[in-house]
Amino acid sequence: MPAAGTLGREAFGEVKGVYGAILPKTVTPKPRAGNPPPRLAEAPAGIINSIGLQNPGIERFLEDLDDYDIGLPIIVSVAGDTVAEFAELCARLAGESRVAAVELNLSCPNTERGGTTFCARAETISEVVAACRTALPDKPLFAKLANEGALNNALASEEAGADALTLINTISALAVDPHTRRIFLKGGLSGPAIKPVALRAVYEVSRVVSVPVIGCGGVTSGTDAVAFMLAGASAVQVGSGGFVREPGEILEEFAVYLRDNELKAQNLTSALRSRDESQEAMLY
Amino acid sequence: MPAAGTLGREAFGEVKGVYGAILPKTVTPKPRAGNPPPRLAEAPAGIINSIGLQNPGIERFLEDLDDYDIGLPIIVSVAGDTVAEFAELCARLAGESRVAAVELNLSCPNTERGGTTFCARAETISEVVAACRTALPDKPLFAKLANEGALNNALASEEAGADALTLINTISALAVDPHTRRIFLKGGLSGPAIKPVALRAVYEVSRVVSVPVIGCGGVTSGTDAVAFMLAGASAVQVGSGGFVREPGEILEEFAVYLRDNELKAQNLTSALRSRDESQEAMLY
Amino acid sequence: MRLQRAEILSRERFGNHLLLRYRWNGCIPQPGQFVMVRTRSFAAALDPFLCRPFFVHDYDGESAALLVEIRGRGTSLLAGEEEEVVVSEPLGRGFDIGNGPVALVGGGVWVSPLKLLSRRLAGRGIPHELYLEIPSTAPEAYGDVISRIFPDADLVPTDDPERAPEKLLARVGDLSRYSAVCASGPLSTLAAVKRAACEQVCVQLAVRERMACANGSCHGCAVPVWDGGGRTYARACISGPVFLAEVLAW
Amino acid sequence: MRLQRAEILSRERFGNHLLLRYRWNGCIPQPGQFVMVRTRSFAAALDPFLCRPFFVHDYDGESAALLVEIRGRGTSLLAGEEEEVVVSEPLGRGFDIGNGPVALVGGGVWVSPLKLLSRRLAGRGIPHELYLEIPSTAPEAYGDVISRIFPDADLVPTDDPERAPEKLLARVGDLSRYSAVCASGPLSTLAAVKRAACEQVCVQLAVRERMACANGSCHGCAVPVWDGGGRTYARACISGPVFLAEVLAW
Ligand SMILES: Cc1cc2nc3c(=O)[nH]c(=O)nc-3n(C[C@H](O)[C@H](O)[C@H](O)COP(=O)(O)OP(=O)(O)OC[C@H]3O[C@@H](n4cnc5c(N)ncnc54)[C@H](O)[C@@H]3O)c2cc1C
Ligand SMILES: Cc1cc2nc3c(=O)[nH]c(=O)nc-3n(C[C@H](O)[C@H](O)[C@H](O)COP(=O)(O)OP(=O)(O)OC[C@H]3O[C@@H](n4cnc5c(N)ncnc54)[C@H](O)[C@@H]3O)c2cc1C
Ligand SMILES: Cc1cc2nc3c(=O)[nH]c(=O)nc-3n(C[C@H](O)[C@H](O)[C@H](O)COP(=O)(O)O)c2cc1C
Ligand SMILES: Cc1cc2nc3c(=O)[nH]c(=O)nc-3n(C[C@H](O)[C@H](O)[C@H](O)COP(=O)(O)O)c2cc1C
Ligand code: FES
Ligand code: FES
Repeated sequence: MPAAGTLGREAFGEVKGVYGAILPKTVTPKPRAGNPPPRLAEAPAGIINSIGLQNPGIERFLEDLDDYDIGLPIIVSVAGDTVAEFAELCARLAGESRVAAVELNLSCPNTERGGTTFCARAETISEVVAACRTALPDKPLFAKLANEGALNNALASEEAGADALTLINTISALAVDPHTRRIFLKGGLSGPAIKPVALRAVYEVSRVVSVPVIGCGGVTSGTDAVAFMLAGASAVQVGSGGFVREPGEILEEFAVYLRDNELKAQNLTSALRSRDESQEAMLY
Repeated sequence: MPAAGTLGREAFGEVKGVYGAILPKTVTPKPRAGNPPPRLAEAPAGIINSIGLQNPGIERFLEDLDDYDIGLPIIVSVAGDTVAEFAELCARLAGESRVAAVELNLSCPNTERGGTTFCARAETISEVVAACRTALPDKPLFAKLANEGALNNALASEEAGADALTLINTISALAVDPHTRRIFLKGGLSGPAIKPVALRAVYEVSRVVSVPVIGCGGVTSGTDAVAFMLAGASAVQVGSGGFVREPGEILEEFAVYLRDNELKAQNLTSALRSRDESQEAMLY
Repeated sequence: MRLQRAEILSRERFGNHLLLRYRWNGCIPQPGQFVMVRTRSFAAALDPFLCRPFFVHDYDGESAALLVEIRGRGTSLLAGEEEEVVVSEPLGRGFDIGNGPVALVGGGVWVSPLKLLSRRLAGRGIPHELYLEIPSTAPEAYGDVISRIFPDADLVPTDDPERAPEKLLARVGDLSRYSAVCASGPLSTLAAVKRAACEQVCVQLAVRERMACANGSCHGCAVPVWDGGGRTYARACISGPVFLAEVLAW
Repeated sequence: MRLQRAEILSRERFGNHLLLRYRWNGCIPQPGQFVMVRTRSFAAALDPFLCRPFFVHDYDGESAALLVEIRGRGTSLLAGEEEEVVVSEPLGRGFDIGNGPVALVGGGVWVSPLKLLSRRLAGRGIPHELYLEIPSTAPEAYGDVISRIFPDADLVPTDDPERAPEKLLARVGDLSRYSAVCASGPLSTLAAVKRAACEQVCVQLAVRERMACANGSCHGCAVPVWDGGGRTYARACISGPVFLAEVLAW
């Protein structure tokens, strides 16, 4: 499935038959115009973005919801400035039959706590997830976490009732332009650069929680997807990788891997072998 | 100057006349053999390493200290498993006239706290830095921090008496080998991949502390060094970049930048212009 | 992003500019459309990460050409030795060709799409005139390429960059002669054309903003526009890169 | 790491192997030494990040050759089209050449350094014999290259990889004929040579471990060795890649 904010309706043509779900850009209670440009900077093997959650707001989003229906389950990513806003968004979606699940984008700033993100404290994560759980009793609820504090936040989310955890969101980053001597962009880093960090988060978290983990961060090939599943993910999201490659190609590589290794996708998560089985690997 | 653990004595020939200080690999109280191979994995625009602090231990290190003397100040990086070990290392170095300063490698696991790193809690950082400050009253004391929790840990270090902050150490990461279906390496990510993250940490921290910040993470060119100084660093360390480029070339590029922009290195830290001065940048 | 391999047919280097021609059998590019380009297959190197956007400069039924100013790593790689590029279909909304007469106004490497535009206009017998700025600071090679590529253009030498747009517009003269002005140039030129012409004729401006996905997904290429009285952001990759001047909120 | 540009003089591709020759006027490589290589200047691409280590396969006073098995991205780039490589001086400790006679034992792409070694031995008139394993699973192209590169070698066909080292050693025969055995091959071969010969003759093994800095800085290329009774790690890049077999703790 796509990572939130990285697949627009205009590009659905590319992913028909490829993804298992549609995950539109994070929706907020009110429309947001987003940040002024520049919103993007290239980074080594990655991208820094600062879009500012540009979106039409929940009401308008729901009016247009049919546009997102290409025969796949629709998972809606939501973000609020406060715990109450999160809960209201969930309540609004609870009765919407076309919505298959809700993903909480918990990496956005919490205005009640002086603008640090919800992920900055496990207590806040508990609060949001619990409130959303109550507001959305009958649909799967995913908590999308930042890398920072992932382990504690994951445990808190699970305890508060999340049905799955999405790991990870972008990592806070900065681009400086030595030429103009200006801060070029404050934003979040995504892409292959963060893949090893995301794999670690998925690995550490999946060992201590019993809910499924959805891996996200730097997937650009089928073997990247395999790596996430071996590390413990039950599903994988493709974000920045979809900007430079066709998602269908990634899926095809994934399928080739499974075929060549005589494995099934659902067995991958538990197909990790222990390290010391092979001496050769150690000494190469 | 080099980043700790990335410049061996055997390579001093390459950096004579280039670096302003020598910073040997982290020293621990007892000798350490280090981790079994593999210790390295390549990552997108970076490296994952898990060396395991291989070092001869403080006593043997001090016996050989003259080998590190190439006419530059020697900054010794130390790490202990407990607060007391850190303090003892500092006490041992306090009387050593050949040692110009001490850098505390606070990103290593704290065995008293169940193996989480010292950086996991600002309280522990305070404790270690304060103990080391007492043990080392007359030499500059640098605290080297991880990216995770950098802001709080920086404030704690400053308050506890650190004279400078080094940001950042490697970021916890994982390499999975889809081919053998094994965890290939658990280690720390370094190199260009983490540069935007390190720049952000330097920027955020340097705005709230008054001690100098030493930037570290992904410097591979002179303009990278410039970017760190514009972001708020007073000095820059080169780690992985030195594996693939000659440090002298990086310095030369830095010098060319200063010449072309009619700037002095010491003015760079304050040479950042505010963003909204230029419309053109916004709209390009 | 859907990309395909395309054979590089020729590279001509003029000073800091590169004219790159590649074999193209895909969709026919419209003037003002752009393509996303990488130099090498993604499997080989994850850095530089993103594709680079370039206006389609020319197209002859079998090959497409790009006019590239070499700025950084991506463009340097394009100027290198590889025998293939990886390239998208022509993307975005180009110029809207009416019945003319049309004034084509441009400067810098941004004159690129005006070539395909003038070719298309000529093909349809639509009268048009080209006005291109040549700064005195531009290397000689640049002037030579431009006069070779645009043999019929009115080349306007300019000294002071601040006054260049004004001088260019003075040469264009009375705008009411035209039914449309199509401009692609430095931001100062675009802004000046907008100011001067917007209320008299239909003005179309080719803008550009950093892009990642080029298919409307990432919202990275935001351009401020007026939308029902309010100011909002449009995506240059799908709503542009050519916009009606009055829509742009700058 | 100090690197310099070097012109690629030729590339010969045999199946999955590449023989790459580049102009070299730097230090004279010793048999068993290696070089660190990148395909392109670092400014162009930060990924793949690290240089790749390769044994110096051959050297004729003006050019050096590498024998490369194409495995991943770095070696694929080497097999590409670029006209230059970026390469280090010859590094590390090679084979220690005594007075012979010497048995050279190898297999896989790891036979590479045995070429320069046999050339050097021949140049000094030191008697030596070459025993190289050719697995039945190896592509025909591999066998052809090896017999071309090592016309005087005794090529030992092997079926079962597990029993290959044994078969190879059987062909070498009585080890006491030699004053030294120099081996470079699969780990199983190295281990078997060590076991069989270590107590009779001086055994030198070329090992390899992942490398980053290749100058002793990073401690990444750790190889377990015996040191004063204890087991510790030596750095393959400066204490090796050729080690005395008895020093290796495996
Ligand atoms: C729709 C569109 C059409 C374009 N058409 C052309 C064209 O026909 N010919 C041409 O030469 N260029 C064109 N550009 C600009 C071109 O995409 C950039 O110059 C190129 O991406 C720079 O890549 P680089 O790796 O060489 O430079 P980088 O290393 O990415 O950057 C080098 C310098 O270029 C600037 N820059 C980076 N990206 C862009 C960008 N997208 N647009 C403008 N400046 C940028 C940066 O500020 C920096 O100063 C177009 C851009 C867009 C969005
Ligand atoms: C001292 C030394 C000398 C060497 N000499 C030669 C030589 O003469 N000819 C030759 O073909 N190769 C040689 N190698 C191995 C060579 O360095 C690797 O095959 C190469 O780095 C792989 O790069 P890649 O980007 O193509 O593959 P990667 O994408 O990095 O990896 C592809 C596969 O190769 C394996 N691999 C990665 N790095 C190494 C490595 N350093 N050594 C062995 N396997 C590795 C990985 O496990 C993986 O399965 C030598 C290695 C060392 C340390
Ligand atoms: C342009 C862009 C926009 C994004 N927008 C959102 C968003 O609206 N909500 C969200 O939860 N994550 C958003 N993300 C983060 C991604 O969903 C994903 O977590 C992150 O990019 C890491 O994955 P990747 O490396 O595959 O891109 C965005 C990422 C990018 C690059
Ligand atoms: C091989 C290797 C060994 C390292 N050893 C140490 C160490 O002993 N002590 C320490 O504080 N940091 C160590 N580091 C971290 C570096 O000092 C530095 O903080 C980090 O690599 C980021 O900088 P870079 O991207 O320039 O490499 C090591 C890094 C590498 C790559
Ligand atoms: S480039 Fe992604 S929306 Fe335009
Ligand atoms: S490769 Fe760095 S110590 Fe050997």
